[in-house]
Amino acid sequence: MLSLLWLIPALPAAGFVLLVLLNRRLGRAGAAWIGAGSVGLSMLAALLVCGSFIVSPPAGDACRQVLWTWMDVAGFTPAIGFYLDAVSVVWVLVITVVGFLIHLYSTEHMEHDEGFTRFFTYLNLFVFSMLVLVLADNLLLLYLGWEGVGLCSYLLIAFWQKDPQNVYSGRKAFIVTRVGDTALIAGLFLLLTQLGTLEIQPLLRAAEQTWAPDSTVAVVAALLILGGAVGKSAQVPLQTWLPDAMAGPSPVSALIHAATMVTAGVYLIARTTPLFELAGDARLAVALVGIVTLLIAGFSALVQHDLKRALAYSTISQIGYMILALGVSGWEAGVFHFGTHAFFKALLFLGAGVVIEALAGEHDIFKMGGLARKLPAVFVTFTVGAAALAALPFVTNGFYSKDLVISTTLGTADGNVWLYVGSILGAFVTTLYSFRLVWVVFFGEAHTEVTRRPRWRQTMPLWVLAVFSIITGFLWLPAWIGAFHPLEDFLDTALPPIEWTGRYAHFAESAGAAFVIILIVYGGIFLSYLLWVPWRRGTHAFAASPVVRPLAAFWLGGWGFDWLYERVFVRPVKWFAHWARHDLVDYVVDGIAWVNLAGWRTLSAGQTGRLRSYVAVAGFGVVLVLAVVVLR
Amino acid sequence: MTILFYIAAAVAVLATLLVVTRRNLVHALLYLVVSLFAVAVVFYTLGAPFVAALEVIVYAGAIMMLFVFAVMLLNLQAASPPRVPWTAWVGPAVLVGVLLAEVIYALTIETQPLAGAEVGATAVSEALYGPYVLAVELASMLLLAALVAATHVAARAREDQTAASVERGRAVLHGQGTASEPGVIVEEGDA
Amino acid sequence: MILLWYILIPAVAAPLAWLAGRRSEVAARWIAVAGTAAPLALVAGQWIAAAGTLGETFAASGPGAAGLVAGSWIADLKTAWIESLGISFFLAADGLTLIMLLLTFALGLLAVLCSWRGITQRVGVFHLMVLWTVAGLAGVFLALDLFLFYFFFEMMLIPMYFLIAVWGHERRIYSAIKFFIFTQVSGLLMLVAIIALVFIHGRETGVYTFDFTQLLGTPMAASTAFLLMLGFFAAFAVKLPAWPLHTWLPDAHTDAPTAGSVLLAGVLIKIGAYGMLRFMVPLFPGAVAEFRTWALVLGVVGVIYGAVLAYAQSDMKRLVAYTSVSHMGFVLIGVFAWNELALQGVILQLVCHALSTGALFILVGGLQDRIHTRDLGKMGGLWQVAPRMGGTAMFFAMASLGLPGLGNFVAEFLILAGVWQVSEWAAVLGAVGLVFATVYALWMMQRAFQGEETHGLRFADLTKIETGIFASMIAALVLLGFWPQPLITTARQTVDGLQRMTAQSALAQPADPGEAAAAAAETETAGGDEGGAP
Amino acid sequence: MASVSLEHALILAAILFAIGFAGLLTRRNLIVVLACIEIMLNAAGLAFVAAGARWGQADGQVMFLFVLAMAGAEVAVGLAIAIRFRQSLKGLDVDDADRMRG
Amino acid sequence: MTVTWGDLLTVSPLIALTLAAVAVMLAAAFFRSHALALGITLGGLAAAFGTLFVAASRAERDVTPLVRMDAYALLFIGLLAAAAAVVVLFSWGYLDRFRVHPEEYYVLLLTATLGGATLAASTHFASFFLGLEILSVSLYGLIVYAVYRDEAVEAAVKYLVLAGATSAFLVFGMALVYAQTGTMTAAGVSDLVAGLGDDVVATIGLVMLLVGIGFKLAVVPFHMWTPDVYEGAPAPVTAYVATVSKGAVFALLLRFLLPVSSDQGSTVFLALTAVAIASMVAGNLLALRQDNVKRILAYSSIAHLGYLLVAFLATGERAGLAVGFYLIAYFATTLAAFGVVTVLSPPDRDADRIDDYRGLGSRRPVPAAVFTVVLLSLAGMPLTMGFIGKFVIVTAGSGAALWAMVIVLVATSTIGLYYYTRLIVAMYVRRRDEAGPAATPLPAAPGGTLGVSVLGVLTLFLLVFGVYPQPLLRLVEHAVSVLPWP
Repeated sequence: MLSLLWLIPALPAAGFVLLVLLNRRLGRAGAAWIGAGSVGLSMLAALLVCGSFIVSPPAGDACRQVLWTWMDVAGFTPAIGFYLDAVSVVWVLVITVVGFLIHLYSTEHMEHDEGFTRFFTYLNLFVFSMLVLVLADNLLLLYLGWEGVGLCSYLLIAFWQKDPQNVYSGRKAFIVTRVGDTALIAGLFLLLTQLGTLEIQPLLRAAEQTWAPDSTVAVVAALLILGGAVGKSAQVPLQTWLPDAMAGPSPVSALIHAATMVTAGVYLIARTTPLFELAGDARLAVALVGIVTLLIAGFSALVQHDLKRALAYSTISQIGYMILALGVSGWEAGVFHFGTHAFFKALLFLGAGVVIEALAGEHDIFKMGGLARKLPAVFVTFTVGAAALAALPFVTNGFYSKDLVISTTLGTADGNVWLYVGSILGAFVTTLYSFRLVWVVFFGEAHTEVTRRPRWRQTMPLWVLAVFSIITGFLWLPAWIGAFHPLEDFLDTALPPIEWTGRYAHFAESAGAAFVIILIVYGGIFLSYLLWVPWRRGTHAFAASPVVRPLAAFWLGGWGFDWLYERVFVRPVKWFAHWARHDLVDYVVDGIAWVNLAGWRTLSAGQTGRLRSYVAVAGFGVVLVLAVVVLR
Repeated sequence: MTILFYIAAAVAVLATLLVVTRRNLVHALLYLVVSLFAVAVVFYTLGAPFVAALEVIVYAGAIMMLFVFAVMLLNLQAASPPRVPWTAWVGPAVLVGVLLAEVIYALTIETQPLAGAEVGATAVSEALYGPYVLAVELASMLLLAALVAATHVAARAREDQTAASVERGRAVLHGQGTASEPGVIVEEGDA
Repeated sequence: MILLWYILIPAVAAPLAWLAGRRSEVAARWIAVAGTAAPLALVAGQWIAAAGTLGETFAASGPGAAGLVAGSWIADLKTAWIESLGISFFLAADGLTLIMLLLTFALGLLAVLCSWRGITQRVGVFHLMVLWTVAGLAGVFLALDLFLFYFFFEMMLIPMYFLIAVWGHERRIYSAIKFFIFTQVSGLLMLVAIIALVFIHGRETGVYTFDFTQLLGTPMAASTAFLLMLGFFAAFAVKLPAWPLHTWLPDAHTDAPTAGSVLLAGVLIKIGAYGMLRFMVPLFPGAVAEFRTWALVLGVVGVIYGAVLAYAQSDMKRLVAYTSVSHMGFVLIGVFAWNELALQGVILQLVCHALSTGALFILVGGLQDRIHTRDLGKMGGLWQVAPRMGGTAMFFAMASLGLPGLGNFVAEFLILAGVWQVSEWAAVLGAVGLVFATVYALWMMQRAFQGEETHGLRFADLTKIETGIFASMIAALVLLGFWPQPLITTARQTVDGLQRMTAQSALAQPADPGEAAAAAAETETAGGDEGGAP
Repeated sequence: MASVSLEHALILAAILFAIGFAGLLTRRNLIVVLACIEIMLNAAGLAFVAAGARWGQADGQVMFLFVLAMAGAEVAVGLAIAIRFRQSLKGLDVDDADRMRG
Repeated sequence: MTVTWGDLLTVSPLIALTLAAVAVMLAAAFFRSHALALGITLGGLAAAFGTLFVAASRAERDVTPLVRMDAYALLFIGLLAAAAAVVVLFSWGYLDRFRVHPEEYYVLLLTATLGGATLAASTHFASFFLGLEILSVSLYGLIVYAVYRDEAVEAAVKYLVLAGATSAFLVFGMALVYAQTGTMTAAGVSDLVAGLGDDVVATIGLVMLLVGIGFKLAVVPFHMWTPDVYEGAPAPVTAYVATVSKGAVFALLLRFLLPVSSDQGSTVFLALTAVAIASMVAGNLLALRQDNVKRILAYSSIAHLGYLLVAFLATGERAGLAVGFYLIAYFATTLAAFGVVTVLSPPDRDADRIDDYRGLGSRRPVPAAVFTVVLLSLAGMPLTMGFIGKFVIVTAGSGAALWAMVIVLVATSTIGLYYYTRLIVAMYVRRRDEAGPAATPLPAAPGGTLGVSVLGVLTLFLLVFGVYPQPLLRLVEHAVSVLPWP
C-alpha cells in the first residue's frame, strides 16, 4: 500500500493541471468537483497510506519512494523522491483532512465569486506544494515545495486583485517570506558544500559523524535553517506579513495562514532535529524566537478590532509556542501542539468566515454582537474552537498540547524558569483574547443584521473540526492522568523522545504544573467575561484613557515592526531606485559623447576656409617638428 | 670673389624684402627681377656659370614677363589693396623668424669650404643627357601638362555655349532633347 | 560537413526571403520559417544521434589539455582560408555548441513567428536581416579559429543594427548606434588581444596561427596574460552585459522590434557567456584566477543593480531588459566560480533565461501591438481584459524571479551553490538578488495586470500563434525545471573538458563536493574549514 | 673663388626662403602670393646649386634646371587661375575665397 | 649610362602613358569628339597595363638611377592605371554637363597618371620631384576643370598655393639632404635615415622633405586643404585626388623612408607617430556632425591615411603587406564612394548635401546599396575589404608593439562608426517627424548606366576580396618582398 505514496501529491497536481487546461469550458460545478475532489481523493490515499504505515510500520519506520533523479551534477544527485516517516505522516494527515474540509467549505463560501475556477486552481497548486514540502526526501525538493507554497499564498492573498491593497499585502507576504528563504537557501549551500549531499537522512547522519557538537559550522547551519523557518512561519522578526495576509478569502486564511503553510517552519526544524541537537546555541535562539513571538503576538491579538487579524496574531502566538517547544528540545511536544492547533485554528477561521459573510463583509468585532441566537451552529463551534485555543482544561485538545509544551519549557535540560513564566503569561493572554472574541461577537446587543445563513457545506466542516478539536487531545494524555500516549510512541520512531532531565523535571511532570495552567485558564475566562460583558463600557473607557491608548495603538500596529521596516528597508530602496532610474552609468557614456562633440565643434571652427590660415597651420606644424629636432 | 658673393647676397636679400613689402604690384615685380639678377651673380660666384645664365634668361626673362603680362591683362594699375597695418606682419614674422633661426643655427654648427672647382656648362649637359635623360623627358611632359592646363583655364568658355543652350542641356537631362546639338558662345564678363 | 550547413541554410535563405518579399510578404515569412526550422531539425537530429557519446566524462587519466581539445569534438571542419595570415576556416561542435545552436535556431524561429503580424513594412528586408543575424550567430558558436570567431562576432552587428534602426521604436537611431559602438569598441579590444596572443605564440613556436586549439596553453608572463584577458573580458562583458558596460542593453531592447529583442535577449547576449567559457578562461586561467574577486563584485553588483533598476522603470520593455542585466550577473559570477556545479548552472541559465526573457519580450511586444504603449502607468487591471495573457505573464514573471519548479531556479541554484564554494559572500548577495527579483516581478505584475481597470482598454486575448509560442516555452521551462538532466548530460563532456584545460592553474578547485561526500562517508574528518577559498 | 663656404650659401638660400614664406603668410594679393612662391622655389634652387658646388658634381645644377622648369609651369597655371579668380571673385584678395569652410 | 632598347622596354608603361597623352592631344587638335578622346585614353591606360607584364619579364630593373621598375613599382603602376581607368569611366557620364571641352580633361588625367607612375617607380630625387610636379600641375588643371564654377576656382587656388609652397619645402629639404650626404638616391636616403645619429642638418632636410610628402598625403597638419578641394573639384577628380595622388606618394614613402620604423626612438619616428595619431583623431572628429557628404569623405580619408601611417611605422615585411593591401582596399572603397556621388550628381551641382541622400534607399536602390557597402567597408565591417584591411593594420601595429597608436586607432575608428552609420540611416530610415517625401528628390543623371555598372564591379571587388582576400594578399606579399626590409 505504501507504493501509492506518490499518489498523494500527484492528485492535487493533476487537479491543478486539469483546472488550468479546462479553465474556460468548466462551469462552477465542474470546477468544484475537480478542485475539492482531487484533494478528497488525496485525503483518501493519505488515509490509506498512513493507515497502513501506522498499522504495519515498514522497516526502519520510514519508507522512501524515488520517482526519478532530478539532476546529476558533479556528484550532487537530488531525486524527485518522497520520504514518509512518523513526522510527515502527522503533517500529511493534517494537510489532507483539514485541506479537504476547507475545500468543501470553499465550494459554498466562494459560490458567488467570479474567479471561482481560478480560486480552486490556486488551492490545488497549494495543496500539491505543501504535500511535496512535507514528503520531500531531500532539502532541494523541500525548497521547491517551500517556494511553491509561498507563491500560492501570494496568489491567494491577492486573489481579489481588483483592490490594490490586497495585491500589496500579497506582494508583502511573498517578499518577506522570500527574505527568510534566502537564509534557507544559504543553509542549503553550506550543507551541500560541507556534507556533499542534500538528501535529508544521509545528510543528518553525515552531520552527526563529521561535525563536532557546538562547532561553528553546525551552529551556522542550524541558524540559517531557523532563518528560513522564521520567514515562513511568521515569527519575529519576519512576522509582519501574516496580519496583512488576512486580505485573502477566509478559507485561504484557514488553510494556509493557520493550518498548514505557517507551520512549514516547524516541520523543517522538526525534520532536521539532529542539526539542532548538535548546536546548543541554535536551540537557545529557537527558544528565544518562540517566547518573544508568542508574547508580542499575544498582546497584539488582545487589542485587535478586526476579527481575522486577531486570529492571525493568535496564530503567530501559537506557532511561537511550537517553536518554543522545539527550542527546548521538546520536539514531539511541538509536533503535538501543531496537530491540535491546526484543527481549532482552522475551525476559528472558518467560523469567522461564516460570521463575516453573514454580516455582509463586516470585519470589526465591535460592530458585531448578539450572534449567538442568530447563528447558533457557528456560536457553538466557534466557542469550542476558542476554548481549545484558550486550552480549556480536560475537554479541549489545546489543553493537552499546550500543557505539554509549557511543562517541557520547565522540565527539559534546555528549559528554564523564565521561559516557563513567559509561557504561562502567554497562556493567560491567549485565554483573554480568545474569549474576548466570543463575548464581543456572540453576546451583547446586535449591531448589524444577519443577511446570509450558512448551509450544510459550510456548517458540516465546522462540526467535524469541532469534534476533532476535542478528541485529538486524547492522543497524548499527560503522565499524571494516565499512561495513554499513542502519539508519543508513534513519534518516538522518528524523533528523539522528550527527556525530563531539567532541574524542575519532577514538578513539571506532576499534576502541580497542570494545576497552575488550569488556574490560569479559568481565571482568564472569568476575567474576560467580566471585562467584555458586564463592564464593557468600563473596559472601553479604560482602553481609551490617555495612558493606555498609545500602548494599545502600539500593540495594534504589531509592536511597530511595520513602521521600522518601512523606514529601514523599503524607503531607501525606493529612493535609490527613483534616483538612479535613468541609469547612473549612462551619464558617463553621454559625457564621452559630449566630449567628442566638443572636439568636433572646436576643430571644425578651425577650418576657417581661408588659405592663409591653412598655410599658417602647416607652417606651425613644421616649426614645431624642427624645434624638437634641433633641441633633442 | 667671396666679396662679390656677399654683396650679391645682400642685394638679393634686400630686393626680396622689398618685393614682399611694396604696396605697388609693378614695383614689387621689378624688385623681384633685381633679386633674380643678384641670385644669378651668386650662382656665378658658386662656380655655376651655366645656371647663372639660365637664371637670367628663363627666370628673369620668361617667368617675370609672364607676371608682367598677367598684371597688364588684369589691368590692375596701382590699385593697391587696402593699407594693411604693419602689425599684420608680426605673426608671420615671428613664425618665420623661428624657422630661420632653427635652420641658421643648424648650419652654423660647422662649416665646410666649397670645393671651388667650377662646374661648367659641359659637365651639366653631360649629366643632363647621361643619367638624367629620363628626367628631361619627364620635364618636357611637365611643361606639356602645364601648357594644356593653362590654356584650358585661361581660354574662354566653350564658344558654342549660350544661356539658351544651357537650358537645352537641362532639358536633355529630362529626356526631351539630344546632347550633341551645338549652342552659341557665352559672353564671359569683361576680360 | 553538416556544420557548414548550419551557417549556409540561414545565409542562403536570407537573400531568398528578401527577393520573395518583394512580391509576397507571406512567401518571405515562410522562407524565414524554413531558414530557421530546417537547421533546428538538423541540430536536433545531431543532438539525438550524439546523445550517447556526450554523457560520459573523460577517464580520470584523460588526455592533457591540448590533446584533449583536439579530439573532443562531435564534428569539426577545417580548411585553409587566409594562409598568409595564418587564418583557417575551422568549425567544430561539442555539447555546449549543440545547446547554443538549438537555442539560436529555436529563438530565430520564435522571432519570425512572433512578428507574423507585428511587422508590416519592408517585410522582405526584415527577414533578410533576421536570417543574416541567425547565420552570424550560428557562425559564432561554431567558430574555433579566433579570427573566424571575431569575423562572425562583428558580422552580426550589421543586421542587428538595421533591425533596431529601421523597424525600431521611438529612440531607435540613438539606441542602434549606441549598441553598435559599444560592441564595436570592445570587439576591437578583443581583436588586439587576439593578435597579441598570436604574436606571443608565434615568437614562442614560430607558427603564426589563429587556431584556438594551438593557441591554448601559450606560456606568457602573468602581467601580459592579465592584459590580454582584460581585452577578451571587455568584449564579453559588454556583450554579457556585465555591470558597468551594460547601458546599451536597455536602450537596444526598448527600441528594438519584438523579433529583435527576442534575438538580442535570447541569443546575442549569450555570446558573452559562451565566449568566456570557450575562449577567455581556458586561454588565461591564471589571469582569471587573479581577476576572480573583481568579477564576482561586478557580477553581484550587476544582479542587484539590475534588479533595483528594473523596479524603477516605468517602461515595461525597459523593465524586462534590466531583468536580463540582473540574470546575466548570475552568469558572470557562475563563470568565474569555474567549478562543475557553477558551469552546469551557467549553461542551464543561458537556456532558461533565453526562454523566460524571450517570452516576456514577445508578451510586451504583443501588448504594445494591442494598446500601442509600453508605459506601465497607462496599463493596469489587464487581467480582466485578457486573462490568458495575464496568466502567461504571471508564469513568466515567476520564471524570471527564479521560482523552483522552473528551469531558472535550477540554474540559479547550481550557480549559487558553485559560487558558494569559491566565496560565501558572493553567493549570499546573489541570493539577496533573488529577493529583489521578486520585488520587480511582482511590481510589474501589479502595475500591468492586477488592480482596477481604469483606462477602458479593450483588446483581443492571445491569438493562436501566440498561445502556441507561449505554450511551447512554458512546457520547456517546466520540463527544464523538473528534468534538466538531458541538458546537463549534453554539456557534461564540455564542462569536464574545460575543467581539465584549466586543471594546472590556480583556478582549479579543491575537491568537488561529489568527492567530498565520498570522503565524508569514510568518516575521515573533513574538519570545519570555512569553504575552499583558493 | 673657392673660399665661399657652403653654409653661407645655404644661409642665403634660407633667408630668401624665409622671406618668401613670410610673404606667402601675409600678403593677400594672389599675384604677390605667386611671386612669393617663385621666391621660395628660387631659394630652394639656390640651395641645390650650392650643394652641387660643394660636391663638385653637376647634379645640383641639373636639379636646379628642373626646379626652374617646375617654377615656370607653376607660374603659368597659377596666373591662368588668377585670371579666373578675378572674374569669379571680383578681385584678387585671397581671403575672399573662404566660401567653403567647417 | 646610355639608355638601351632593353631599358625602353622596362620603362614601357611610362612611355605608353606619355604616348597616350600626346595621342589624345593630337586627336583633339583635328576634331573635337568626346568619345574619341575617351577611347584613346582607355586604350592608353590598357596599353600601360599591358606593358606592365612586358616590364615584369625584364631581368634588370634599374633604368638610369632615377627609376627602378621592380615588382613593387609595377604593382603600384598597375593600381594607379586601374584607378585612372575607373575615374575616366565615371567621367564619361559626368563631363557632358560642363560648358567646357572635355578633351583636355583626358590629357591632364593621363599626364597625372604618368606623374603618379613615375613616383611609384622613382628611386631618385629627380624622378621623385618631377613625378610629384607633373601630378600636381595636372591636378591644378583637373580641379579647376569646371572653370565657371566659383568653388572650383577657389579650390584650385588653395591647392596650387599650398602645393607650390610645400614643393618649395620639399626641394629645400632635398637640397639639404644632398648637401649633407652627397647622394640623391632612395638607397642613400634610406642609409641616412637608418644611421641618422645627431646630424641635425640632415634631419632638418628630411623633415622638410616630409612636408612635401605630408601635404600630398593630406595628413595633419597639412590636411586643411582636403575638404575644400574635395568639395570644390568635380566628383571624378576628387576620386582621383583621394586615391591616385595619395597612393603614389605613399608608395614612394615606403621606398625612401623604409628604415624609419626600425629605430622607434628617432625624432622622425616620433614626428610621424604624432602625425598619425593627430590625423586619426582630427580626421574622425571633424567628420562627426558634417552635413556635406564630400567633406565627410574628405575627413574620413584623412583618418584612413592616419591608419596607413600606423601600418607604415610598424616593422617588418608584415607592415609592407599591411600598407599594400590597405591601399588597394582604400582605393576600391574611395573610388566607389565618389563614384556614387558622381552617378547621383544632377547637372547643376554635385550631390554632396546629406539631404540629397535622405530616403535614397527607396528612390535609387542600387547606388544606395553600393554606398552602404562602401560605408561599411570604410567603417571596417566584416564581409568587406575594409575589414580585412583594418585587421591587417591592427596586426602590423600590434606586432610592432605600437600600443599607443593601436589604441587610438581602435577608439577613433569607432567614432568613425557614428558618421558612417549616420549616412546609412539617412538613406534608409525615415525619422518619425519627417513626414512626406525626401527634401529634394535628385533628377536622374544622364549616362548613369556606365557609371552604375562600374560601381557594380567595384562593389563586387570589395565583397569578393572582403571574404576571400588570399590571392590579393599573395600578390602584395610578392610585390613587397622586393623592398630592402631590415
